[in-house]
This record gives sequence, C-alpha cells and structure tokens, in this order.
Amino acid sequence: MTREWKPRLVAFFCNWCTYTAADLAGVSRLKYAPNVRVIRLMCSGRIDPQFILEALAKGADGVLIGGCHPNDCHYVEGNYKMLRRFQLLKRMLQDMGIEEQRVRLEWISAAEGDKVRKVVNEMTEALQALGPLGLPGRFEEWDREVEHLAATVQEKEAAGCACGAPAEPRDTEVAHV
Amino acid sequence: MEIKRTIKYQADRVRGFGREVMSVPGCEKLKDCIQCGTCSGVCPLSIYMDFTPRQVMALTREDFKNEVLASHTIWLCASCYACTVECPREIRITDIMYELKQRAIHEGVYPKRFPIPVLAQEFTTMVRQHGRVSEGLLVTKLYLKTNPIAALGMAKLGMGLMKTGRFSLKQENIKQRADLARIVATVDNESVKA
Amino acid sequence: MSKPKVAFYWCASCGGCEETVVDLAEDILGVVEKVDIVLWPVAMDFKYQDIEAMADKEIFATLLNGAIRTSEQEEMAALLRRKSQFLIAYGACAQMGGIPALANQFSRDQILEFNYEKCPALDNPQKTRPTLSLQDDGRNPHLPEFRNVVRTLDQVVDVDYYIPGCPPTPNLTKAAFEALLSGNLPPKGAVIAPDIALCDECSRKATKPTNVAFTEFKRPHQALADPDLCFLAQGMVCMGPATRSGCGAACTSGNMPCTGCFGPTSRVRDQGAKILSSLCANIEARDEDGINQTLAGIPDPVGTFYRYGLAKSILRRRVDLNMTASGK
Amino acid sequence: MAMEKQNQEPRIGFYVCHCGTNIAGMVDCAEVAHHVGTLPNVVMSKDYKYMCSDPGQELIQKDIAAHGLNRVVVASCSPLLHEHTFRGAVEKGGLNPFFFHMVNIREHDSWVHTDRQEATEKAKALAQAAIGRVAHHKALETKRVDINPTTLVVGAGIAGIHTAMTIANAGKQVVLVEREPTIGGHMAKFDKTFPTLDCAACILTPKMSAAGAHENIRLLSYSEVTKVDGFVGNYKVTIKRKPRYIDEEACIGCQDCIPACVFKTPKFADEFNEGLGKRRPVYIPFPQATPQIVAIDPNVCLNFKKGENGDRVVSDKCKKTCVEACGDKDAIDFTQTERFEEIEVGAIVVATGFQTYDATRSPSYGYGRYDNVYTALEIERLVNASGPTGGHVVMRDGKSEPKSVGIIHCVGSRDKKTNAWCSRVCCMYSMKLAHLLKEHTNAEIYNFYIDVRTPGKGYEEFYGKLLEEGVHFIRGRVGEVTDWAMTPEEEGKLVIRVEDTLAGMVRRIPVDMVVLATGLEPQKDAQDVRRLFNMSCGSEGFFLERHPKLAPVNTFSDGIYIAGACQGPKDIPDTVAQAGAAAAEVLALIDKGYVEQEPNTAFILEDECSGCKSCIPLCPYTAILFDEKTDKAWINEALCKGCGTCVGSCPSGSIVQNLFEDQEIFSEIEGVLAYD
Amino acid sequence: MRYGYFPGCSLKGTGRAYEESLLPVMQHLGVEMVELDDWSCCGATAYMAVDEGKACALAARNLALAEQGGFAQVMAPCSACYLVLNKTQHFMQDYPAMRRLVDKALGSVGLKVSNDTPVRHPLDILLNDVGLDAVKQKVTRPLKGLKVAPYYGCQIVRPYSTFDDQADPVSMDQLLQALGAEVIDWPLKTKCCGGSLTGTLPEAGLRLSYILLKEAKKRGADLIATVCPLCQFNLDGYHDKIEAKWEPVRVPTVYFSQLMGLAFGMPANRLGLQRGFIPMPSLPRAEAVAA
Repeated sequence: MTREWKPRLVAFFCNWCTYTAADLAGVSRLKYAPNVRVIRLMCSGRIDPQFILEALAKGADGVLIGGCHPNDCHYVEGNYKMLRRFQLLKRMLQDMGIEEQRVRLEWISAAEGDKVRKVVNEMTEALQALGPLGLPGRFEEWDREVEHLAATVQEKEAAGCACGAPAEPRDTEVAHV
Repeated sequence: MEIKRTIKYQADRVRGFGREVMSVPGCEKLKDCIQCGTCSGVCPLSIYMDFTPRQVMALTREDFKNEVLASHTIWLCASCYACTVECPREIRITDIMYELKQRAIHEGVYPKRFPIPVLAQEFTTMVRQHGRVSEGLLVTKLYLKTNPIAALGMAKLGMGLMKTGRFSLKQENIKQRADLARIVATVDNESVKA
Repeated sequence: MSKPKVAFYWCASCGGCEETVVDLAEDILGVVEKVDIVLWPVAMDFKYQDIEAMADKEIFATLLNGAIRTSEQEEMAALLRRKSQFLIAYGACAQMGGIPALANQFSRDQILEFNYEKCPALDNPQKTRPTLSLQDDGRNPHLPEFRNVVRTLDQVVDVDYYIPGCPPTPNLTKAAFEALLSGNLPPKGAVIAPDIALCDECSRKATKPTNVAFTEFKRPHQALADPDLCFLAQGMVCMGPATRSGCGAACTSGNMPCTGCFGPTSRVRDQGAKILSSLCANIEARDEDGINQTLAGIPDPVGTFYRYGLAKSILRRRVDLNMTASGK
Repeated sequence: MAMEKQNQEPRIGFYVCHCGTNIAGMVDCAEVAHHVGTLPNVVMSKDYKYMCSDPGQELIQKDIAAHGLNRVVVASCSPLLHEHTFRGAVEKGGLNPFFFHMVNIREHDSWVHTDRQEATEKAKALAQAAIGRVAHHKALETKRVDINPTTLVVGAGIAGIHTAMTIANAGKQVVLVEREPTIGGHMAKFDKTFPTLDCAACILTPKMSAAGAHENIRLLSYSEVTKVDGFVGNYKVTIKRKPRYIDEEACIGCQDCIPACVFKTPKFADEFNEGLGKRRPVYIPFPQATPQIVAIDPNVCLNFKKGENGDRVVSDKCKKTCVEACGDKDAIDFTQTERFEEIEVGAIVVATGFQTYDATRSPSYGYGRYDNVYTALEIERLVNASGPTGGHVVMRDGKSEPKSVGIIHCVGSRDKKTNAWCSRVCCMYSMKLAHLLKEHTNAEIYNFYIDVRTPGKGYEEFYGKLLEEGVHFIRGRVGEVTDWAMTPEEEGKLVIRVEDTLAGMVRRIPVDMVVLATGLEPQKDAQDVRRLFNMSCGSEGFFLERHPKLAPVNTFSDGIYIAGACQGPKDIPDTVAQAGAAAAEVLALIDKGYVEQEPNTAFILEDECSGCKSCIPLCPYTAILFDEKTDKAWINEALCKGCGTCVGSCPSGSIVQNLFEDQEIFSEIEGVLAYD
Repeated sequence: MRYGYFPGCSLKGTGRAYEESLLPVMQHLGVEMVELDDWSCCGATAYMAVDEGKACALAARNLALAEQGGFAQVMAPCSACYLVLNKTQHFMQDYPAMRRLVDKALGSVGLKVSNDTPVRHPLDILLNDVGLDAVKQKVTRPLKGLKVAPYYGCQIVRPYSTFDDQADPVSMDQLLQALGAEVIDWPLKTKCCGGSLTGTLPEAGLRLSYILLKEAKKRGADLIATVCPLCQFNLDGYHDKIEAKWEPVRVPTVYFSQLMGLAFGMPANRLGLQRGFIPMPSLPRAEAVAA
C-alpha cells in the first residue's frame, strides 16, 4: 500500500435528469469530492444489476444510481423499474456481506446540481468511514489459496512426468483444532 | 470645532477577524450579506445605535474588530430576533451579536460601568454559584456595581415589587451545585472555540 | 490403433452426474465400444499412480464433475488436466459450483463448527474436527485440506468444454461424446447446450401472458401449481427465462419451476442478477412499501437466484468472510 | 465504407481538449494524453487547446486519413453540448459518426474539483473507460422521421402571440391555446411600457386581433392542454375546451347580453382589473379582448345556482334576460359542458408565463391589512384610462388622491425565505409607476430599493429622468409598514420604517399609499405543466432551458420549446426576442421536414430470444411485440425511444441497445476503475 | 396529558403570578404539570452573551433532567426559557461540535441528553393538545365586552417556534376569543418590549414599552394580555417613569393564564392578579353560563 486509499465511487446517471444535473453542478462550479466516476445511460431503467455487481467486483467501493424523480422519468417509468430492482438487490447485497451504504439510489432532477454535490460528498464520506470494499484484492486473496497448486503443476511439468506420491501438504499448514 | 480624520487604512483592520467570526456556529451566513438594511429597518433599538446592525455586519466582515467591539450596538441588542427572521439572506444576526458580545467581554473592551455587560457577568456568576437567578438580588448587585445613585431612583419600584410579593433578596439554590460547577468546568476545558 | 482413453472423475458432488453416464443405457455400450475407460472411481478401481504413470495428454478426454473444495480435488484436477487432451467440466457443480457452492455464503469455520459441533444430529462429544495429518499405527498420512472457498473447475485449472446440468442429461452427454469423437469440435470454452433460454423448449411457453405484473411471489411449497400454466404467470419464481435450455424442460414438465441448473446463456455474466432484474422490473407496485411487500415472497434471493451458480457469479462468495487459511 | 471498418482491429485516436484554461487549469492534459497513449489500440493521443474549433476538428480528420484511425475519443466538455459537433467531424473524416465517443472532463471534472492531481487522475480514468468502450462501437445509421408541420403554442400572452404570429406568417399552421377567456396575458393589463412609455394596449391589442383573425392560427381560448403523447415531429395533444356557455361561432361580440343581465350593477370582482373593479356574471374581460366573445361565470351566474345538495338549481331570480337580449343569434348555451379535443402537431412552444408574488406572504408590508397598500399590478390598472377608475388615481376610499407614495422594491424577490432571485423587471416598472403616479397626482414619491438595476437600452436614462423629476430614491430594504404614529405628522398615515443605508440612519417615512413591487414567480401549476410536456424545472420552478447560453429556448425534450417568462423573469423586449427565437427553432425544424433520431434503439437477437415475454410489459411505448409465428419477441424500431429498460431486464441477454451494449458498458466500468 | 414543567427563575420571582395562574388553569383542563426536579437556570439570553457553550450545557442539563424524569415533553412558559431550550436543541442538532461539547459536559456528571424531547409553550399545548373546544367548555364567565390587546413579545414566535406565524401570530387571539374576549387588531403583537434594557438602559428600553402601551390604549384596549414574565414586568412596572417622560398610558398587563382563570370562574386572588401595579379593570357583569 504505497498510496493512500481513497474511496472509489462509480455512478450510473440517467441522461435526462441526473447526468444533466451533474452538468449543471459543473456549470455552477459547485465543488465536490473527485472520487466519483460517472457512466451515462439513457435511463435508470437501463441499469442492469450486473453493472452494479461488476463495478463492485472491479474495485468500486460504492455505486451510486441517479435517476429522475418519480413521475418525472423521460421514458415514463424506467425509474420505477430501477427502484424495484434496487429494493431486492440491496437485500441480496447485504446477504452477500456488502454494507447497505455502499449502494445508493437517488432521484436527482436536472435542476438539482446541488443535490449531485451533496449526494456525492455524503457517499464519499460514508465510504471513507466504511473503508475499502476491495473486492479485487479479496478475489486475489481467495485465489492465493490455490496458488501453490499452480506452482506444483509447474514443478512437475518441469520435471517431466515424474511419478511419485501426492504433493505433500505444506509444513506451514496446521491441523484444524 | 474639532476635525477628526475618518479615513480607514488597511492597517486599521485586524485581519482574519471577520473570517474568525464567520467560522463560529450560527455566524456562517454573514458572508452572504448584501447590505440591504432590513436588520436595521426592523430593529427596535437601531435608533439608539452608533452603528446600525447593517454597519456592524459590514464592519465585521471587513475585519474592523476594534470599531465593532467598542460599539454600543452589540450591547443594545435586546435579542428580539426580529432581524434574524426578516433577513433575506437568512443571516442569524442575533447570534452574531451574541458572538460579538462574547468577544468584547473576553477582551475586556466593553465600555466600563456600561450596565449591560455587567448584568451579563453578574448573571452568569450567580447561575454558576447557585444554579438559579434570584432577580431581586441580581438587580440590586447590578445597581450597586454600576450606578448606586440610579438605584435610588429604582427604590420605589423595588418597594412596589416587594409589596406585591414579586421581589425578594433571598438567594435561590439548586441541590446539585457541585454537578453544575463540574459541567461549567468541563465546558471551560473543552471550549468550542479554538 | 488403440481406442481413445476416457476418464471420469468426481470432486465435490452428489454422484448424480455419474448416474447420468449410467443413464446413457444402451448408448453406453456404444461409447464403451469406442473408448477405453481409464479412470472411473465410482465404477472401476484405478489408482492415482496409474494416472500419474501415464504420459501427458495420454487421456483423450476427462469428464470431471463436482466443485473443487479440497486440496486433493485440486491436485486431481491438475493431474487430469495434465494427462488429458480435453478436460470437460461435467455438470453444474464443475461448471458453476453447483449446490456445494452455496457454502460460499459461510466461512470454513462456520461450516466446520456446524457440522462437527452444532448439528443437532451429531454425536461428537470430543468435538473432533478434520485434521491434515495424523499418527496411525506408525504411519503419518496426510489428509486433504478443506479449503475456504468452493471453486468451479475452471477457477482451478483450464477447462475446454462445459456440459451443464444438475445432472447433465444423457442426450447432452451423448451429443458431447459424439462431437468429441467425430472431431467436429465447438470453439474452446463452449457450453455444450443450446445458447437460448429454457422457455424456448418449455411446454408452458404459450401460456405465459404478455402483461405479467407481479403482485406476489410464491415458492413451490406454498401453492398447488397449475400443471399447464407458466409458473411466472402463477407468481412462482421460475429461472427458466435466465437459464440455458437443453434439458428438455425436465423440471417444468414435472410441474416444478426451473431452478437454473444449466446456468446462464453466453451473453450473461451473472445469472442471478439477470433474473432478479427481470422479475423485479415486472413487479406491479410503484412505491417502496408495495414493492417490498411483493418481494417478501423471495426471502432468500441468494439461495433462489444462485442455487447453482454462486461460485461462478460476479461476487463468487460472501465478500466479508475472512480467509482463515490455516484455521488459526 | 463504414461497414468495412466495422470488423477491423480498433485503431483509436484520442484527443484531450484544454478548453483554454477551463480544463487545462485543473487537469494536466499532457499527462492525460500521455497516459492514454500507453493503452492498447490507441495509435494517436494528443492534447489541444480547443478541440471544438475548426482546427481542432480538422486535426481529427487529418489523423483519420493519415493514421487510419477507425475510432475517435475526445475528452472535453459534456456530450450534451458537443457530441454532435464531434460526430460531425468524425463523419467528415470518413468514419461512421458512431465510432466516436466523448469524455466529459469539464462539467464532471475540472469545473467541480479543486485538486489538480485528483482531477487529472479522474480524467485519466474517464478517458480509459472511453478507450475501452469505443473499441466495441459499431457503425450505426440514423433514422429519419417526418415532421407534422403544425405547431402548438401554449399560452397566449405576448410571448405566445408573437411566437404564433411569426410561425403563422411563415405560412405554417398554428394552434394557439389560452386558458383565460381572452388572450393578451399580463401585458394587456399594463398601462404603459418602460422606458419608452408607449401605451401597452396600443401596441398589443392590434397584435391580439391579428392573431385572432390570422388564417393560419386556430385560436382556442378558455382551453387547456391535458395530455401530450408522442415525440418530436409527431405529438398527439389533448385539449380541454372549458365551457364558456357561449356558442363561439354564433356570438358576434355585440355584448348586448351584458347590460341585459338581471344584475343591474356589476357586483363581482373583476379579475382583469385585479379586483379593483366589478363585473357581471356575463362579461367580457376588457373592451379589446380577443376573441370578442363574452363568457358566463358559472360561479356567480344565477342560472348555475347550487342547491343544498350541490346540484344545480336554476335560481328563480334568473330571468334569462341575456338569452332574450341575444335574440336570434342564440349564442347563449347554458347546457355547455367540458369537451376534449385531440390534435396532432409536430412541435410545441410553451409560453405559459408567470404569476406575481402574493404580497400577503410578506405580512410586515401590510398588504391585505391596510387598505392603501397596493400591488404594482393594481396600480397598473389604477393609472390606466380604461381601468376601474378611468385613470384617476384615487385610493380605496374612492375619492382621496395620495399626496405621498412609497414604492417598495424587491417584494418577495431576492429573499431566501420567499424567492431568492431578482425578478429583473421590478426596478424598471417601479420607476415607470413612479413616473405615472407623479404625472397623475404630483405626489411625493419614494422608491425604496436594495440596488437599482437598469441594464437595458434606455433604462439607465429612464432612471436619470426620474431623478430629475424629483422622485426620491432611498437605498434600504423596508423593515415594515405600519399604521402607528410616533409624531403628529405620522397620524393617519402608513409609516415606512427603513434604514437609509446611504445616510447610515434609520428613518420613518409617513405616506398615503404604499406600492409593493411584487416579483415574478413560476405559475402555481408550473410543475404539472412541466410533467405534461416532459420538461425540467430549475430549482426556482421556472422551466429549464437546454443550455443557458446556447439553447435558451430549447428544452431537454426535442421539439418542445419555451418562450417568455415561464423560463424566467424577463421584460417585454426580451420576451418578444425569445418568442421569435422559439418560432425560428420551430420553423427550422418544420422546414427540414424530418428529424434524425439517435440510433440508440434496442433490438432483439432473434436467434437467441427464447420468447419468455418478460420484456413485453416493460416497454412504456408498446414497442415490443410478440411474433406468434416465430414465437419470439421483436422490437418495432419506429416506436422504440431507446431507454434500454428491456435490455437491462432481458434475463437471457438477448436484447441489445445500440450505443449502450452490455460489453460497451462493462468496458466502461472496467475502465473507470482500472486507473489507480 | 403530562408534561415536565420547567418554570425558570422568573416564574419563581417577578413572574410568580404567571405560575400562580397557569397551574390551576392547566389542572382545571386536565393537564398535568410536574416540575422538573432540581432544574437550574435555562442559560438565558444574558448567559448566551458571555459563553454560548456554557449556556447550551446549562439548558441541556435541564433537558437531560426531563429525560431522566421520563417526560416525553417539556412545558416552558417563560419566553426566554422556551427560546433558549429550543435554541440549544437546534444548536446540538446543527453543530456536531456543540453536540460533542454538551455530551462531554453532561457526561462529566453522568447525565445524557438524546435531544428529542420537544419543548412546548403553554399556548401551543392549549391550542394543539387541549384544543379550543375543551377550553370553551370550561368557560363559565365569558370575558364579554373585554377588549384585549394580545401581546406575544418577541421570543416565543421568533425564531424557532413552529406552532405559530413568526410575523403575525394568532394562537393567543384564538384563545382569548374562546374565552369570550374581544381581541384588538394591532400591528405590535411581536414588537420588543425593551427586554432587560428597561433596567439597564431605560432611555432606550422604556421607550419601547411606552410605544406598546400607547398604541394599546389608543386602540381602545382595556388590557394587554401577555405570555412572558419580562414583558409583563416591563409593561406593568415602569408607569411612573413613562408618565414622567412621556404621558400616562395606564393600561394593565396580565398573563393570558390569568384571563383564562377568570373566565373559568376562579377568584382573582388565586390567580395572582393582586400582584400587578395597574389594577385589572372590573369585568363586565358576570353572565352565568350553564355548565
């Protein structure tokens, strides 16, 4: 860990309301935490739960979803569809050990540049308090468990088709008590 | 006729004073003042002030600490909050006045024998020692400290109050005075202000 | 010319996949005729050393079923990988972790503690737990280690093809053999099953309405299922729309909703996320309370949507579990 | 040619724009270019001062030719601003325009962050995401949809009238809808206009009658839009025609019915005169009203009396004298009910105007408590020759003229507790009223202001003229208006208490009349109207333009435009200019004849669809259909608007959205997180 | 209806008539007021001027006592106490630093404050918890013909109260009307009485009291009804000085609770009415109202 950890927040914003609100925040020169990376979609209804999982798995510490307010969806009701998915996804993520505060759904209208600032700052702060989710690191950690296997295989391959007893469990391993 | 120089040089400012005040809880919005004068317009006591409340805001924001802390204005504020609720920029002017009063007392720059700061101090002393205020005692002490002569003028009122059972020189006390002292001492140690 | 050598091996699995091989019935004779079976622990007696002694790639194809949970399974997987031209993940467990991978919701300690101490049907007053080695009559055998994580076969070694299913159907198995033996091979990494969802071959497809709007979700034990009507139209969670076909809609024909054992299509990374997305989007309620009321019918989303696929899902495992690598 | 490049290995050109110092001031553009240059598939990575300039665009085109680029990424401002520009540049360079992707490092980065290193890192991450994404881009074709050449204009104040007239004069059909019985809006109520002091009626009413009579304008007064379906070029709009109980075809505007009413004297508050005058149940709002058709107010007409249970019971006091007076024309129809009419249009201009701030919300100024506190709009009617007093400025007692008047500026405006914005016209109309009141009464006039704002042609000069006329200007926001006196001269007067901030002292000024310069605010139903037309509102509630500088009359919905004070407070010249701009936008759209639709529609991979039908109920436009022959779903591209909801929901991943394919988004996710 | 009762120093001193009338009136309406055990000074305005942190800590001590006593709500009749207790809650909520300071200070003596005990004014309670109908039912001697100028003073409506309009409060107007009195409409309902300046700086403070009395008199008020002990004191105590400087403006000032007591048929001396300098005008003839 040479560099200081900073929360990484991936945001999926709908084109019509929240992305525009983020543009407005820019035009108004509001200042907020630089930790957020926005991905633009036409509608929050396009947000596939896979995207959220993928973002977390690829190293996001949190995911923010921004859509139009209820009744204001540019596509009539895409935001409701996201809301419905979000309700179960939130529960499922908790069952998978991911804190509720890491995924947030906010309705932000095109006029609410300040809400973008507020929500991003709040979420950055919350993530800072939670600490890293660090899934890529965890995956690596899990995979290290079978790393010696690759080493053994390599060894054997190097030694040609040497026969012998199964690989010895390493000395460092201790019995379960 | 004496002619006084009224120009202000940059050196007359106490730099950082405004920013310091604006960093205190409740005083942040002073930054937003547009000098419209609503505060002075609604202040019932602005007619006696050497600087109008609006001017106090301007002077504070521009770091004129000495002028502000020496002004009568902050002591004339009766905390009626009219300015605070009317201010179009939502500046909590009353709280700023409190902050300035505190600073003046802290620096000892308030006008001597000016009864208002003396009242405030007597009041706090009494509360710290006894937990409650006994109005009769407080007023008596105030007059003795500031203007014993004027106290004579108030004697009639005092007598009247005594007759109607509203005036007493008995000190009210709470039971847990030790607790109260500890609370006050803890605040002293932990002062919110830097 | 000698017949191609074929191996069957099982790891963390129930044995159902082996059963499928037997289920080839007469067809198995055709297979046996064309190949030499060099390893099949469930049916024939071969030793590890026999395989070790073989030349690399000497085995034409190995069908390995079961998830990978222990160090021994890892080693066997690696060995068979080395000795085989084609390593085939056979069945849902090898392909996606299968039912054993549901254990990825718990830490190794939680699992061992339950199974060796807390399980009500247990008689283990000494609280004995598995060990890695023991002294037994002067010998000091080493035992496999129970890993922290349940893995799919391809998370341990390189895999050439996948035959899905819990268990795979005889038809698919036969088709796979035919393809292998004929040399008419699909691209590496292919799942040998149609790349289209189950509804395509489900007999109830026509009864699925085009205006479904869920007001409740029921689990199969909570209602008597109409034997002809689409399960989703009955408010029962059916994984069919998010699951590969190829099974001949066996479950839905048996009046049980699809539970997703064939895994997702090639276009989907996370089967559970996708069925969640589809089911939820079609809920009728628009307010949070109403939505949650409907969703109360899915009390265990992980167990429902990742019954076979947790190890292969994007998250793979409950993410806040520690790696108690050495059981300290 | 574009299709040929589809399958080639990506050769990406990357350009990062300094935008002068807008981006370069906070983002190290050279470093971003350098970083991106190290990424796979990138063959060209440059930073440049202004990418949107001609040389910037040419740079891209030259590189496409010289280096065989087949993908282009530009990191600059928001795609909502310049995506179109760069797609055009790429197309000119010989590539399909959809091989382009844009990265927003200005609005989403340099403008909102304060740490140069962090901002630079963010720019790199966003750029890396785009590089990953663009590799998956495909060549796409835009689709053209014909435009219905009829336009709907909603609201017929000066903004709506001017828009409608301009479009109609170009030979196009316009439907002009107004919810009041007459068109004209607020301007019709004004006496004079600043700073020229020409009579508002003299310049407006000819335009009103011209609009009413125009062969290309269909005027629907006393009507409201209730439903809008469709999209640019092809809207279906439902309009509610409210019953005015007059057959509009039959009424010739003779107004014989009005004096015939059994109410011999006008008795009911007259809306047009801000309640200062009275009218009968059958009335015409004002003499030059357009259309020249009377209306019957069912709330007060005896023919619409309500019985105890709320049912209509015709009062026996009603003698139907109006019907009698109408005679053979037979235009009065008490049986009329609400009607709904559906029309089809290609474009819509919303010009629904503003409302004035309700002065009772500022109780310290005494409106509603003290008789002689007026709103500015009331004074407009009071000084107007056709107003309730015939232009005599008398106070509510009906006889006395004010000898002193205080005009309080910024009532409801520039106040965070009410409306935070400057209403922009009050300074000028206050001075206009000051001048008119002075002219009518020769009273002493005091203006109480926070700042005098006169930025307009001839406006400052008008201020100068007022100073010469001896009107007082006191800088200070009034604290309160009361009726209690401290001195004999204050007795019986309204006393204004204010700090004269320039003199630095508090003053009490007794006056006879107080005028409140109430500000402008959104109509109370602006939120409903916004939803109806799929627009956005700013935080203050005015309709939001697409871009404050470059698209001031456009909204985020193509084909829907805004004009006038519904977009924000503005005076008549600005309103008319904006109305003209909206008309020009509409005409440009109609003249082109078609719109190009963003090809971000979804399509179903037929071979892979299992026919599970999960997507079908999700489409709000019923664009997804089930083909009984193939047993699979398919998407009617003409109806698809590209939200992607079905794509995100397809359980087998068999629906693809152009420009937002799963793989593109996955790459983007990976990209934004790849850079550490 | 049970409230922790925080009297504050004035209701035990110059404002004792307020307490003397409020207690029986509230009891009569079935409102239980239980005095907080060992309450201390609220930290009033004077303390705010010296040290905000201490003022808040003092106020918070009383809130903590209320919580300790198991009271869901606190009743603070004195305007200054009402404001200070509310202000303290706002400060603790808005400023984490203040919250930490208060927590630490109270913690030093084993007290805790969760900051969710509403502090209510009797007027608020009468209108919103008791209800005007219940008040009307208790009226046996309507104040018919009595012209009352309702005077709210500054601190109960500004700036924290939510139960009435800051610029034009009406709660006491409605209450007095329910008692049968005639309410004078005047624009000085919330004008400052001069506060403690009447004593410390009489030339400034007394003028404000004078204006109030003068306007009330001019508008034909028989009396002024107030909700604040300091206002009552200022408007009642300085008539000789006001007369000396300006003119006689002898309008009596009483607490609204005293008027309630009278309307409920309670004897004047049980309501502390004998404690005022300017005597209460005799009520119009009693009209017995059938109970």
